[in-house]
Amino acid sequence: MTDTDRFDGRDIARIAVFAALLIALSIMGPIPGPVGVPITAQTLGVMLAGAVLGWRNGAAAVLVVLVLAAIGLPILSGGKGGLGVFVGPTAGYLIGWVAGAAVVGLIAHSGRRFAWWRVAVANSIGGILVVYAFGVPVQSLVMGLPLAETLLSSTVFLVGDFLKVVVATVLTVVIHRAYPVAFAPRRALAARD
Amino acid sequence: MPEVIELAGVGVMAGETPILRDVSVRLDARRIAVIGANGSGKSTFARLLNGLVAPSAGTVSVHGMDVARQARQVRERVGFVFTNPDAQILMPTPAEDLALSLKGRGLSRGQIAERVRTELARHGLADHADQPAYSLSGGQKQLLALVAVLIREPRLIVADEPTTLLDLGNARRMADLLIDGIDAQAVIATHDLELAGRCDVALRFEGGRLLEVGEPGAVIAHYRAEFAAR
Amino acid sequence: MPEVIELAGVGVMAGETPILRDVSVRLDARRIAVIGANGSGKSTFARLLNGLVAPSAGTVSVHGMDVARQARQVRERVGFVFTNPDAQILMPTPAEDLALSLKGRGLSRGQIAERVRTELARHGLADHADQPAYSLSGGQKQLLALVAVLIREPRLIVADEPTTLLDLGNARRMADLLIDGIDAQAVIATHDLELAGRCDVALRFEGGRLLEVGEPGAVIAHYRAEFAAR
Amino acid sequence: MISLYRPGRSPLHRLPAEAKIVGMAVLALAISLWPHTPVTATGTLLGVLVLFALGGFGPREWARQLWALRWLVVFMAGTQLLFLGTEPALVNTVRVVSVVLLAGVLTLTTRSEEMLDVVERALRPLARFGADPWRVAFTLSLTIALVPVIADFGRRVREAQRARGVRLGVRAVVPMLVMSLRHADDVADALSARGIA
Ligand SMILES: Nc1ncnc2c1ncn2[C@@H]1O[C@H](COP(=O)(O)OP(=O)(O)OP(=O)(O)O)[C@@H](O)[C@H]1O
Ligand SMILES: Nc1ncnc2c1ncn2[C@@H]1O[C@H](COP(=O)(O)OP(=O)(O)OP(=O)(O)O)[C@@H](O)[C@H]1O
Ligand SMILES: O=C(O)CCCC[C@@H]1SC[C@@H]2NC(=O)N[C@@H]21
Ligand SMILES: [Mg+2]
Ligand SMILES: [Mg+2]
Repeated sequence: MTDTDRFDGRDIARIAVFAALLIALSIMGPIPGPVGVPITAQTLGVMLAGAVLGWRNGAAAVLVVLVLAAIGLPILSGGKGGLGVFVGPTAGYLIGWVAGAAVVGLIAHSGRRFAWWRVAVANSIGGILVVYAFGVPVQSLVMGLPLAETLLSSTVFLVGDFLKVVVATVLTVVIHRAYPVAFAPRRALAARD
Repeated sequence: MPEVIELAGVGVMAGETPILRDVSVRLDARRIAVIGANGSGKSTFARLLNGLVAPSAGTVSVHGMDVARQARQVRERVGFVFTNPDAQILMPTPAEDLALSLKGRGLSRGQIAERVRTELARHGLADHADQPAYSLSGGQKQLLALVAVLIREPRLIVADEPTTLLDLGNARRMADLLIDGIDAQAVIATHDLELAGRCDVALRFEGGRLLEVGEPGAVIAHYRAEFAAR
Repeated sequence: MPEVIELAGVGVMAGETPILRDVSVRLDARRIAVIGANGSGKSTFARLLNGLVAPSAGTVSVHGMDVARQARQVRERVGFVFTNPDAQILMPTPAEDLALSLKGRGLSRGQIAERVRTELARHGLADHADQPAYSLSGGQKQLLALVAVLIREPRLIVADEPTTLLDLGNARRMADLLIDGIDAQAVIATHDLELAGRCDVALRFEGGRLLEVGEPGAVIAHYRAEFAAR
Repeated sequence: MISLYRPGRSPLHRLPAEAKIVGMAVLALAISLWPHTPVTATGTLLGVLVLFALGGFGPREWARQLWALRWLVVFMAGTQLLFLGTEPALVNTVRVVSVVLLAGVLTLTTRSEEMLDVVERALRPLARFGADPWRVAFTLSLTIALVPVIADFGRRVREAQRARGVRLGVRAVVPMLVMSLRHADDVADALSARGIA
């Protein structure tokens, strides 16, 4: 492994800060959203992590949250935590969050320039498609319910998830204006000092 | 309405521990300094004045309005400046941040934009109107935070350590603005004894109690003496 | 090794803009103050001394070691204290945070725990060893951050505005510790002119240039005069 | 940070974490793969409750844990009744609830610090592939140390909204995120100044 492949101090700091942010948002409780739908930090945070931090650090931040939940901290929505959530029907979604954040990051940061539509595509594919690609099969397996029916039953989340794509995209665009430094590629950052 | 701040038997609890005890005072001076050690209760006192902290005992009234019962009107009338401008600047750019302050006042977009430009220009921030706020210097941020409060034309400004992060020049400029540049009444909690000395009256807190109210020179001298004695 | 800090023709760029220009100085005093306006280059100068910022021109040597080429050894020898202790306290509790500083020194767990208790006790933090660090007071946090640096026994301490958030008493205590309580050489960038006045030598920066090096009383007087003139 | 761990001195509390994890995995697998009837499924649930008792947790805790799973139960039972019929619905729901509760026993009886050590030990074999177990463990504890700091940013943004008389809604995440990311840069400096990473 070359030196730049390692997570350096800047990566560690960003991963930890973003993971702490996801935890803080989930502890602070759902954010009241438009049309009265509360927005849980869950998939919204996954999308933001990938879109802001990029695929590596974004996925790592989400992974850190899951590991901390696994060791017994009540940091998932509704104060859930412990190993129980990793053997329940939603376990696949949790794994999907990590992959989802990575895919969001890959797509959102793929262009030469930042573009809102790319973030929207990234959030839809990474934040919904990928998450469900992991979540639905595992749910089907755990519940002993055929895939098609499982898919049908999980559509109850879909409206909320699309809403989150919109919110996450808007937030990412505003954050990009407010603090473009965050989106700079690693090499550019290293060159800064 | 008379511009009087009045606290009667005010206590504040944080859970089980009292952090402010039995504070009673009537203030009609224009420039009011609040001094005291770390943790003495300065910020808590300041935050009482616009209802960010609620008293567990007693009453707080500002310009004739009860802070607890007339929270809305009090907020309209009282502007608050925090120590750390990063927490107070809520929008990506200075222009947007000032526009935010003018929302919900029945102004048209054009009127808001107009007003924002005027205020930015008046405080020497015109060149930075659309630059990301994070990239302003410390002094500029502190100034922007204050302007975002002033633009709502409050009748009382409460500032919690407004000069801590500033150099001699910027601190002087901020102090000049707070002491001589604004029309409203001002309460300034600060460790900057030079700034405190320029006020009309000073309050000294210690361990959650209001120890002394009086002419700033004398109050500051007592405060210094206490530390020299240790 | 002689305890000398030496900069020769040092320049620092942030992208295209120079933020430090042609700084050359040789410092062998024990207590070195760095003063100047916001944005004058104080922090940048301080950060050069342990390689947090790399010069784009010239060389920086600390106690005979080149900061760029011997980065590791320099980091071992130079302790850095930031303004904001929250960013510097890296573990959930004071005891863990100090233990972190002792990592990788070939000490056993027991030895580390022993040493941590001693240091916490020495600085009056023994009662807070296992309390969440975020719940410490501002002064205690600042102190903990400094102890976490001192425990590594650096030969040079660089402190960037170590007293900004502190009251008269805590600031005095921190200043006493930095000026009289430690054995290592110290560089202190600060707006606190009382603290600067207690040093052996002062550097004054302006607009990225080193304007003056000399006896603190004189340097501070010039700095004040400059603002009075405006 | 508050953990879901409940202090105690039961045999389950004293068992090393690794043993509990392996035991739980084996049991969970067995429960999941066994072709259950309503009777065996109910038996399994009772068995798990006995484990709770072994950890020193009585009916109060059973109730609390089951209450936490109420949405899971409603969701599972609902969809299964709809698609599969009564008996599979009962069997599957009870089975899944049993496994989740089983994992819950482990969480209740094992300190987070101990679990953290397990994570670090489990990563050691991966050191050859460039993973640094210490760095991983450090990142985890750094995150724990940062949660109150970041939560405080949230509190300050909320207060600023109140003081300024404005409401940002979800947009409040933006200033909080900007402060957090800037804080990350300060933490990175501290990491490097303290010779840690
Ligand atoms: N929400 C809270 N929960 C618990 N304790 C609190 C809370 N808010 C303030 N305190 C405590 O109340 C005391 C007074 O705090 P306050 O912030 O008013 O002091 P201050 O004079 O502004 O200090 P500083 O100079 O450090 O800003 C402190 O001991 C502080 O720790
Ligand atoms: N990474 C960077 N990118 C761009 N500009 C920078 C960077 N770091 C510092 N600067 C600029 O360089 C100048 C010097 O900054 P520095 O932090 O050294 O000043 P300072 O004297 O410490 O100021 P203060 O008293 O406000 O702490 C400032 O104008 C600052 O905006
Ligand atoms: O907390 C858990 O136990 C995991 C919940 C999984 C939630 C999934 S992720 C995709 C879908 N969208 C949501 O908002 N929730 C579900
Ligand atoms: Mg205060
Ligand atoms: Mg500085």
